[in-house]
Amino acid sequence: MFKKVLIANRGEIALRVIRACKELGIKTVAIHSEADALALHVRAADEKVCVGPAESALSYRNIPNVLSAAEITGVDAIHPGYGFLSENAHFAEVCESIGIKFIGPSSENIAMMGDKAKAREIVAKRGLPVTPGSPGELRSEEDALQAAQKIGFPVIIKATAGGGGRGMRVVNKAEDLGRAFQAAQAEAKSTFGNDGVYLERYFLEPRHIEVQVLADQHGRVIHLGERDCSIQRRHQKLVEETPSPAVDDKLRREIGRVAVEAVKAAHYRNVGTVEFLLDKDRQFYFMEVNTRIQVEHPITEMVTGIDLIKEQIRLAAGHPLSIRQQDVILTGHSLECRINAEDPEKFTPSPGTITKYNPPGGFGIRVDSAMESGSVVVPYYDSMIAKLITHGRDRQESTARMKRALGEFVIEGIKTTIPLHRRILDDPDFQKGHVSTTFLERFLAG
Amino acid sequence: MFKKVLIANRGEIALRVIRACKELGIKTVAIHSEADALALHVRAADEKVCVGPAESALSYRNIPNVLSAAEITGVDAIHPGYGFLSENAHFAEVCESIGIKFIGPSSENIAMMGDKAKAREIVAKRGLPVTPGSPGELRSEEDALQAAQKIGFPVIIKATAGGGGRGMRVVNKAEDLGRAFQAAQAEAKSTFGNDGVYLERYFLEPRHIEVQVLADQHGRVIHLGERDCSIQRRHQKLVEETPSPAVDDKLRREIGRVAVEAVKAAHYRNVGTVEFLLDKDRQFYFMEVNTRIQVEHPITEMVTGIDLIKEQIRLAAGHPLSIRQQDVILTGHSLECRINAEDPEKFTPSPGTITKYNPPGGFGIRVDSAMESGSVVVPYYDSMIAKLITHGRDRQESTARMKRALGEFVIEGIKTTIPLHRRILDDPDFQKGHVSTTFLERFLAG
Amino acid sequence: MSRRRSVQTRPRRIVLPKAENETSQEISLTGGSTKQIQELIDLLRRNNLTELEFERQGIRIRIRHELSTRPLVTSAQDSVPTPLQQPMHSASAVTSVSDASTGFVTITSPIVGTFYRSPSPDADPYVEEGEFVKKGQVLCIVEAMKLMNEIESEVDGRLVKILVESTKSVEYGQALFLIDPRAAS
Amino acid sequence: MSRRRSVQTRPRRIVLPKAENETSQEISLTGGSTKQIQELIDLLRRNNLTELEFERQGIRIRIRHELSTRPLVTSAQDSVPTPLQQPMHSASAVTSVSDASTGFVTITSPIVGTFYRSPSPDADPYVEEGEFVKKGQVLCIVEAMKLMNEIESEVDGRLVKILVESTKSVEYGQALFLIDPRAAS
Repeated sequence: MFKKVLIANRGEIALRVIRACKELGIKTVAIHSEADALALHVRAADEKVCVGPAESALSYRNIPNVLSAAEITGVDAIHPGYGFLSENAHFAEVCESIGIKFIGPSSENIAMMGDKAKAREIVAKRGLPVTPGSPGELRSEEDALQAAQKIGFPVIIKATAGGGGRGMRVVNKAEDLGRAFQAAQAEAKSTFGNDGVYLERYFLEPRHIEVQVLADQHGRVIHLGERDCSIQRRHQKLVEETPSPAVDDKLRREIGRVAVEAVKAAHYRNVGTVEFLLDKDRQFYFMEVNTRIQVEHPITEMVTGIDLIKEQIRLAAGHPLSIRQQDVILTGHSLECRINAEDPEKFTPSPGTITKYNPPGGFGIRVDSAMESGSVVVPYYDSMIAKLITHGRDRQESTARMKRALGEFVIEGIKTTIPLHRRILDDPDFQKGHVSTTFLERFLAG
Repeated sequence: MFKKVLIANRGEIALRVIRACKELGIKTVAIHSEADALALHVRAADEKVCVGPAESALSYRNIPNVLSAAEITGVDAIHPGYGFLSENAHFAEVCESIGIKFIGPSSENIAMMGDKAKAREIVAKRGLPVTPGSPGELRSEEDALQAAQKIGFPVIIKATAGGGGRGMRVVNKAEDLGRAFQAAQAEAKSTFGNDGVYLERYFLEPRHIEVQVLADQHGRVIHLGERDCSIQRRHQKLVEETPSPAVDDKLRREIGRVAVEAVKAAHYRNVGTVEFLLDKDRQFYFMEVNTRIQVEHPITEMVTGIDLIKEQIRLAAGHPLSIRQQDVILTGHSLECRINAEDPEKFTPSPGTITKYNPPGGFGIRVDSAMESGSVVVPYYDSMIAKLITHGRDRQESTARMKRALGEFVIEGIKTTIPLHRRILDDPDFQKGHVSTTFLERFLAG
Repeated sequence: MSRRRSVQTRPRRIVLPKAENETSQEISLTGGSTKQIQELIDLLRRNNLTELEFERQGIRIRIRHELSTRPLVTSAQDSVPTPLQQPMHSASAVTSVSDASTGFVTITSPIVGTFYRSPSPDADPYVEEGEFVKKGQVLCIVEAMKLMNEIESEVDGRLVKILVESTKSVEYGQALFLIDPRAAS
Repeated sequence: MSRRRSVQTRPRRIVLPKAENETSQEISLTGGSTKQIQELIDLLRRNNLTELEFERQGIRIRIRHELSTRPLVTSAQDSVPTPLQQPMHSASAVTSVSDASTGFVTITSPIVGTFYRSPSPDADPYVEEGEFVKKGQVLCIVEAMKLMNEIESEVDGRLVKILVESTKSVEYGQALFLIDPRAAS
């Protein structure tokens, strides 16, 4: 096992990793920017190194300074957390080359999964379901029609160079395809200077379902069930839960099997998350593999009892998986609300000093946060300041607990998304488990 | 189900009950003394009633004022917590007579179990093991010798009127009995003015093992495994854990069966705890039944996932047990440290203002407390200010988590037992699970 | 429990010394007007401040909002204030300042129960505002557990104010009456 | 990464204005003596206070112990201070007061690495205390990732103090040298 680990991150995830290391008897080194000199993750670690000014490109993302910090403190491994350098294949590669273990998958794994098209290709080759789409760029209306008829309507036309909704057209039937194709091409041309477009199956109200996987150095892979992360705002997850109200035991086994096969196909190691899209007909499609620990990993920990960070560290140290698939028992239901330092209606950031911070407590409550009364939420980084996680015997109980805990949570001095979460929990559709990735948009409009 | 419940208690247990009520959608009424007007349990409740001055005899134990508070707020039930009126059969009886449900066993149950001799008699009659002892007062040395030979050495001679160790003599062999009997009689006479003495089996380094039971109105009884509460100082528990390192599956089934039979014999209802003494030879003996929710109930909740307060409320409302014995699955290991506002070496109370209160967080950590920064620990009541509870896959993990969490827990402005707990956790005997009711005495002396 | 005349637990008196240089209802800031201090507290709360300090004509008032929700009001003359050592019930002490300035005696409820101004629904009230009362005179009944507890006056004086409506519930220590002992007939 | 002469990230200068009415090492309270303020801080800490205020001869010093562990030192003139809006690095500003009084320039490390005073183990140090240095002159090397980074002086002046021992590790922003720019030869 490692003797000393450097945590190349900040905030709650840095503290989360430090806590796991302490429980494993591993010494820790925190890095920090000048803006975080007094942060809790810095005070919680055994050693600390300032690696640069507030801007993350010059500090937390500054590979030379982070690696120098690792060298001068003599650590044998680096935990990257999420964000920052966690999915940087080059960083993982340099770590490997200087003999410092990168706690995560190999740099090859990261590079391969970072190329989304390549990842889909590998998975599709294995005969696993990926989102149906045209093989490549469409050259003509004829091409588009053939592809659409093969995929089935509705379809969405997207610009290959696209993004942000520009150049996109949803087409419900064959008659409308020609006009939409031309319009999308024209818009792509005028917006991106490139009229390349392609087709994909268009899903109505899909769910975002992801499966947590663990893989050891010996090629053994297990999964820890799914997480339903459908409640998103602009692709930012806000509320996550497990089990998903839309996944029954049979579907869980199927989707779990596909997730395990997908990472096996990629010779993937360490922890990872396989993302799927689940449509209204309960068909699921592979989207991508996240090669880091996820923000929402705690809900999986709550229902499995497995400490994912410790498992990640053990796997990185070369230990074999300590659990077999049949030992994974999902108990109860867990919910996570991300508390952001944001205006709960306008979503504008709300940095500042937290004048009062009283987290909720009691049975079934977990708070992952690096905040305390007097903490300063600096404006340079992610706005998430706390994760409130509940566990209950069933969805009803964990939801009731979440409502109770949100009511107890006192954060003064800044604005947070707590009021938004309270409103979401009161929503009848949410209570019935009727959510999709379009839920929040409708909810906020309504 | 009840619509509104009055919580006839204060501090962490009052907040614990309020939290359970909130999750069940039940309105709450807090009572408080003048000293607790600003306490967290008061602010957390929907309504509050001041029931008297600081002295608990005039406020929290003031039956007329507590019942008047229940009447003017129109509650349909009272939760007594632990301590105060929780084991007061008269209070339970008055509640019953005025049609307010007492959330606990019947007044008859409380009265019967409050008479320890009677409780042992009922249990012994059923053929269950109780601590072996002379049937009554010993009239002569001859009597004593007969009883001792029947029970087996070593024995302890105790004054019937006794207490505080006076008049007690441990006897290891028959030859020493005569002199010890006379000495004990003489000491009993001079100390208590009554030379009555009796004999009991003397246990070397026994463990305090208790079994949580649940009983519904239909006579169904289940148990939720044991708690090992051997680490005590002057009969005050300090650290509790479940499962006990001394109890294996077979012993757990046996002791659980005896606990269930004991409460069935007494026609006991609601939640209760059956206390046993476990000797070095793994023989266990019934001691008594506690007719209230226990301070250490959270560790049972952690390993079973069952919310005992909610279950207690449901049972009091006449609901049948929601769990069968075979549905009770014990997962992992849980540990509780009681954090008292005391000098960790001299055990003198340390009331005052908590200038800074930062509870630990993260996976497997639970804090039950009604404190926050700025809270005042008043000198009128129990010194316990927080219960720190951890859960892990095994004893090693929950213990490592406890060490980590104790290190994170910041309570400034008063002294607490946190340093003592950190020392206990570092003790090699504790780490091996080699503890008994004499552990702490030796530990503090050493 | 027997019918009692508020003997077992005596009504609590709150008598605070009269401020010196008062001349009207609208007390000047130097006299420690709660109204003006309350305005400062509101200002502090509205702006979510930890502290607010006000200085005029040699008087300085500092208000600190501690971690608990209660505001601590200090009109400090000391050079080294130690706000942590404030008495626990500073908030209630602040709400009693107006009593202090008037010198009224507050009669509080010694028990929890229901307040009745008359011995029975069709009887006359024991007392009315403006009347003079004698020490030991019954002022009201507080019903608790079906028992009627008569609450007596602690002092001779004029009944200035009845603070609770008949049939309303009262808690321990709740103020029931204001009596002006200086107006004793 | 290429061999660099501390160009990519420039050493940070901390130059604070010299206090005006200073006459000796032992500064009077009116001049803002850190020693006497430190005594007040110690008093605050010993007594576990949130706040300590001291007023004398028209000078008022208030020290508040915020929830985080750093003490904020304010010598306030405003009537309504809002301590929440203190700059984040007030603590470091306080520790730099002595620099302010001396007017020295601090040369800090622009990178994380290992500090070397000489280009190789058997070579002479680049500079010694007391020597005069020129702007742009190499003062030391900070090794990071097997690369030697030469750190140059930002100013002309006399090297007053070398703050780090050779072969010790340094973090970003760590003070390496004190230079007195007034002593430029």
